[in-house]
Amino acid sequence: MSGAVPAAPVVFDAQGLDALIAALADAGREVFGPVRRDGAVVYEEVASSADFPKGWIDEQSGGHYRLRQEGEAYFGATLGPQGWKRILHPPKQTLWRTEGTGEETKIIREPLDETRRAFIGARACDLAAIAAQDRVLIEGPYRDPHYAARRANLFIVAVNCTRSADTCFCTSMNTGPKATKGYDIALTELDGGRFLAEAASDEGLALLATLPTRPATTDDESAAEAGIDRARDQQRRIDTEGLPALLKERPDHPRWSEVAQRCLNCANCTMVCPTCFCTTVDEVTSLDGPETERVNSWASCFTVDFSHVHGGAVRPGAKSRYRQWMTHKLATWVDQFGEMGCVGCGRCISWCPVGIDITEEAAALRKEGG
Amino acid sequence: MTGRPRLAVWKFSSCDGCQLSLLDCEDEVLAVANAIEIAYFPEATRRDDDGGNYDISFVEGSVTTPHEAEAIKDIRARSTTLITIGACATSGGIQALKNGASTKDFIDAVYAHPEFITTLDTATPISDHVKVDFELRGCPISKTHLIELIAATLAGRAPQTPAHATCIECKMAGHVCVMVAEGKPCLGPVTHAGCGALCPGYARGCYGCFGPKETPNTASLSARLAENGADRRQIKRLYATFNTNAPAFREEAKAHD
Amino acid sequence: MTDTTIKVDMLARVEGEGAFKVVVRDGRITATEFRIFEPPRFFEAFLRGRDHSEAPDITARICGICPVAYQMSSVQAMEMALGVEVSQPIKDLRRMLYCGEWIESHVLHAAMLHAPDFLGYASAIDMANDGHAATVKLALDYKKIGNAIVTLLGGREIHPINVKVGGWWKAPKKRDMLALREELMRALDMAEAFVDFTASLPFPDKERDYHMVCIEEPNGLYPMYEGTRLISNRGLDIPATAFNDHFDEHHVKQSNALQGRTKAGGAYLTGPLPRYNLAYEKLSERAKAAAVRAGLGREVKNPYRSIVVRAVESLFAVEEAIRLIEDYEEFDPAAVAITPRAGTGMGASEAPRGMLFHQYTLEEDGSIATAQIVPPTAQNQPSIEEDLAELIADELDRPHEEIQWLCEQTIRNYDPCISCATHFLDLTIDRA
Amino acid sequence: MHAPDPHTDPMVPVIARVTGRTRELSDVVTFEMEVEGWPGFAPGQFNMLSVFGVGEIPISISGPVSDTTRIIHTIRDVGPVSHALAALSPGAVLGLRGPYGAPWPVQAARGRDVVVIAGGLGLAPVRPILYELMENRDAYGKVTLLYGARSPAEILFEKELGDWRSRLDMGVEVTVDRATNAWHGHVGVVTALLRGADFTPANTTAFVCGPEIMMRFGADGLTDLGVAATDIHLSMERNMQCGIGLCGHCQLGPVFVCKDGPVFDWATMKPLMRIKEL
Ligand SMILES: Cc1cc2nc3c(=O)[nH]c(=O)nc-3n(C[C@H](O)[C@H](O)[C@H](O)COP(=O)(O)OP(=O)(O)OC[C@H]3O[C@@H](n4cnc5c(N)ncnc54)[C@H](O)[C@@H]3O)c2cc1C
Ligand code: SF4
Ligand code: SF4
Ligand code: SF4
Repeated sequence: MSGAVPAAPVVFDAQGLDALIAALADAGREVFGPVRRDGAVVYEEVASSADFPKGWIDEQSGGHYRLRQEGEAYFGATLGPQGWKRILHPPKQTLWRTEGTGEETKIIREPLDETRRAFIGARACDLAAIAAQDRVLIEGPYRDPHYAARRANLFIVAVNCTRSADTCFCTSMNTGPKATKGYDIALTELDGGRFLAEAASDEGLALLATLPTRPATTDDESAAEAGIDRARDQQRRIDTEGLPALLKERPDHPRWSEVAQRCLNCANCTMVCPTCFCTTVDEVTSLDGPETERVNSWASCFTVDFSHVHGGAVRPGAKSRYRQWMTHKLATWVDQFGEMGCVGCGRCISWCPVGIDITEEAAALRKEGG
Repeated sequence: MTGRPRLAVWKFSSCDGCQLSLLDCEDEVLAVANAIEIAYFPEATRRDDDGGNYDISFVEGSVTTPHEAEAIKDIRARSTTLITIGACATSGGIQALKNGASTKDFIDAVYAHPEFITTLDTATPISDHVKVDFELRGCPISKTHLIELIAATLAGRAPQTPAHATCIECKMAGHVCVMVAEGKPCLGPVTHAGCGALCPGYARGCYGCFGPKETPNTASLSARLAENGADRRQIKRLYATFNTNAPAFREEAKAHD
Repeated sequence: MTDTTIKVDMLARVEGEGAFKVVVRDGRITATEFRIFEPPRFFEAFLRGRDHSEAPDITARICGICPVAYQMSSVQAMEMALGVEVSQPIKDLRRMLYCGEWIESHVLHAAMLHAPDFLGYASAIDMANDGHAATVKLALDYKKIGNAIVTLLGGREIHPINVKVGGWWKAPKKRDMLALREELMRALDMAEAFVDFTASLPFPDKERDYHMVCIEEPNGLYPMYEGTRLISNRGLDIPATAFNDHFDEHHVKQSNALQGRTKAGGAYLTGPLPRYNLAYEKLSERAKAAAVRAGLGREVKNPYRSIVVRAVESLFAVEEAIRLIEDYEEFDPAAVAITPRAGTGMGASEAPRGMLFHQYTLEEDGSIATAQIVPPTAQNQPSIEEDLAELIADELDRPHEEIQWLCEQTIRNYDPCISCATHFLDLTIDRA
Repeated sequence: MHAPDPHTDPMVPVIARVTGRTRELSDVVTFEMEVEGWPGFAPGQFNMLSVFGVGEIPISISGPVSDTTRIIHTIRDVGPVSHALAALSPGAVLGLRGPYGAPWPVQAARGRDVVVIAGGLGLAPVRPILYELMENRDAYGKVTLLYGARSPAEILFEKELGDWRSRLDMGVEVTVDRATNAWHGHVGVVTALLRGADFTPANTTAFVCGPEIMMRFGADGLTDLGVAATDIHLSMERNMQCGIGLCGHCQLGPVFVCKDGPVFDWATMKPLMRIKEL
């Protein structure tokens, strides 16, 4: 994704979409996009536009997610349970293994995954989340080379949202619903299975040029903007003004205890959160040889083990674990990385089995009372 | 432990499934037999208990008879490390459903000559009777855990059998949450990880084989199950199954009597 | 050796805890006793009041080695009680799941638990360490295929989670089935080799004239999943629902265990021998050929050769699973809808070690009013005792240790699954 | 053996070799080890040490900065990894990543009085400070070491403490929580020794290391005497899986203990340490 490439938007139809997938595949990329599985939209490999959940939309609220048939759109369903994190920062990553024993021990680093991939259908909040993980895993003093390798080989076709779920609040977080950076091509779905496409990288531009397109008209462009505006209007809001300072100043607000009564400390919110990056390193040994392996796995600040030090956990209580999560997302992330760790995707709201709602909790914590 | 540690496998009231897991490790069982001396394992070998000491004892099953209550003490005395395997041994197992019920009624229901039955009124975990060094959860245990436990014990590290929620495994496996996406009751949020979130992967809710997780918030989950349409009896049954005697589940079931 | 008692207090290499005693007076066997001291676990009692939908998961816990059998008999009984008919694809998958259990359980028993008897080892591990490593390795690899079937369809090898009253929770993906087919194709050679291995064992030359009982399937298939009728080599031919009219569970004073007998009081045999003898024609050609090569006649009355029959049945199960995969198409929904109602239902299927009968009555709300579970080992118990009396009678001048081992081997012919002590009695009172 | 190459694959350790081992206490061992291409370290930094097959943990470097070849660690056997480490003998190999973390700002204290307060094993991470002070004694003002151990039997580096105590240019006081009959020294918490110590608060830099509660009392005591919060430095301990800011475990509110610390000043820590279970 080099250089901003100002180029006039073009329009293509479903055939163009298939041509796009084919062109990406021809370029040696594994192409991922939304598909319908087990009652939800998940990001998996796609072969053609027929794999997309055309005509399905999602209904989301606290602890609730349903797909139903409505309309004709390919990208009518907004966000699935898990973001692109699964692919870029997978649940398990081998780091290295040993060979031989004693003096002869050799450390073999795990080869980097340099598969060329393309994502089709990343939303603006997804792009913001990827950027947030970049900041942690690539742009810090040390980088995660596995993540960096996957990232370096990634091509992103973003899709601007023309409808929002009830749980979306990207507008409040300034991350969407329109993609503004971090993509190669951005699509906006228009009526009748047509797409307005804009390239933002040389590779994206070159690719668009190979597709059967026509230049976009002003009507196309205003229809696209209208769709995005509609999505913006459908959203809930969270008031972020002064929120970081406020959260940090109120570690003993009674609301934390109240939410701890409801929170299952099941960690779903951190698992589905597209910016949560935490991992634990585990040792894997075999029974019949000296070889050992170090494997990194997703971890969550909702577990007791997460804060284990000799003598016990730092955060044994459910209250302090919920507080860590929410404060990290909305407050301390700013100290650490200069922006909030929440992109407003709302996944933590939908996929919390008991429907705990970060926007509602933030609002409650604003109220004095503790 | 000098040389290969000596292993004994003991059975109390149970279905045999957990010790069978050892034989189900087709790829590893011979390696296990090389790494440790399988000194007593009546399910697999005719070799008698020699009355000596064992470095590691795996204990399957719960204590349900006066004889078992005595036997476990002797086993403890002869074992350096005593590890319970499975829900029966760690929480009492399904047979603990008789706890609280009238054993006499149960006997009458099943047997023609109740007077011949010698049994305790309860099925209790091994840890109610003797000190247990490590507990492996599950009904049945996961064979990956079993191998991990043996490998970790041999390597001198703590086995990785985290006590967090099944939901973590569920999300790591990429399953779609059946509770959120389908409204099915799922015990995953209060259940100890270990199975790899099998049930949600098969489109059903977790039924709690691995027993309560660390700091389980069963009350909050029950409230949600009720909102989703489960009645008190269903909720009670959910908790009162394979780990019915695990305190957190027992209390929650009782709250729905 | 005139007066002696051969006694084994802890019978090894069986599932669960059993013991036996043979009393010899004046050179004659005067009493035999096969006892099961597996503590009672009261399944039939605590099933009462549970929901019908819980039966497959709960009854699976009766036995860790044949949980599928419990699930299969219980879902059929429940579906009958609820008046639902499941589709053929649902039944086919259940049969395939059963194939997995047969392979895994038969091979485990034959190779790991029973073969050491024939070869004079304490365990399969000793066998492996003493020149039989290749055979044990073969058996483990082969058994793993059985487990792979159960794992794909059921979720895990022990206490599978995918079986549901009305069908399945989730039907497998065709591509996963096809991948499994590849493994099964590779297993065919192992299956053949395993038959040949069992055939190579030295067999005591003994036969008995058993009353052999097994289920009959409605569609001409080898007896396994769907027992609509019960048949025997002595002319029994009844609907499975009439089980309780023809069989009883006696409470015999001497042994103090519930024992399955015919109403006339006779012992009967269930398991591989009856299935083979009564349904030989329904085996695949390849399985029949393997049986011939293994020296099995059209009729097998030597109980020690049950180990060969198990190997033949396992080969059959591999082929059967392949056939079922080839016929498989994904289906959705994976289960038929259930409306609770009062009713009574029975289910009979063939666990690897014999016929397993379930009967339930349900209340209006679909909860269980009564449960009856008759496991194969309960049914075979009288037969086991008769075997001990008859098959050992002319071996009494052999050394004690040899007789004892022969007795154990004889009991292990049955692959008795003692943990299924749904209602075996504790026999401590009999020790006097 | 290859030189640490932190930017290409910072989670992959290099092979280190144990060259020396000294038993300090019944459960504490000091190791010397070497690594090819060791870049040296600053006082207060730590390494991630790996025992193959067991695991990896953070351990502070307890040797002198001036020793550029030997890497010295003092380890208490408390759990699986530290136990396996403590069992290593000379010749053994282990994995090493580091050095990591923000150091004690010792050099910045030149020209000032220095107070070092350590509790228990906390003496190990501050030992590099003491070496620096001794080696460049003239560069500093008055130097005070206050050390507390649970009992006389648990006094770490006893011989060195004796040597330092016999120097005239340094005040060394040792206290124990529980005395034995043979003990004639101070009894009680280490912070109580502050009152008798000789330093000019306004011109003092303090380094504090030990259990969290002791550090809190120590820092409060120093503040009460007039030492500025920005001149009091503590070394924090949190769970660390990576040591380099990627794993998230060591967060303490807004900071990562591994990369922003482990050494922090009291101005930063005071508001954070006030919060329960942060
Ligand atoms: C910056 C820093 C410097 C340290 N310096 C020293 C030192 O010089 N000497 C010394 O003896 N100890 C030191 N420790 C503490 C030491 O790291 C722990 O005692 C050690 O991690 C315990 O691991 P274990 O496996 O032996 O035991 P357990 O307590 O059973 O720990 C199990 C696992 O939890 C994690 N863990 C537990 N405690 C900690 C911890 N405090 N920090 C990070 N991870 C932890 C590790 O992954 C460990 O393997 C230091 C800790 C930190 C953070
Ligand atoms: S919220 Fe928790 S899991 Fe997520 S990044 Fe922060 S500390 Fe890690
Ligand atoms: S907020 Fe919800 S999803 Fe997150 S840990 Fe609590 S209950 Fe689980
Ligand atoms: S399906 Fe169950 S285990 Fe999985 S995330 Fe949902 S509640 Fe948790």
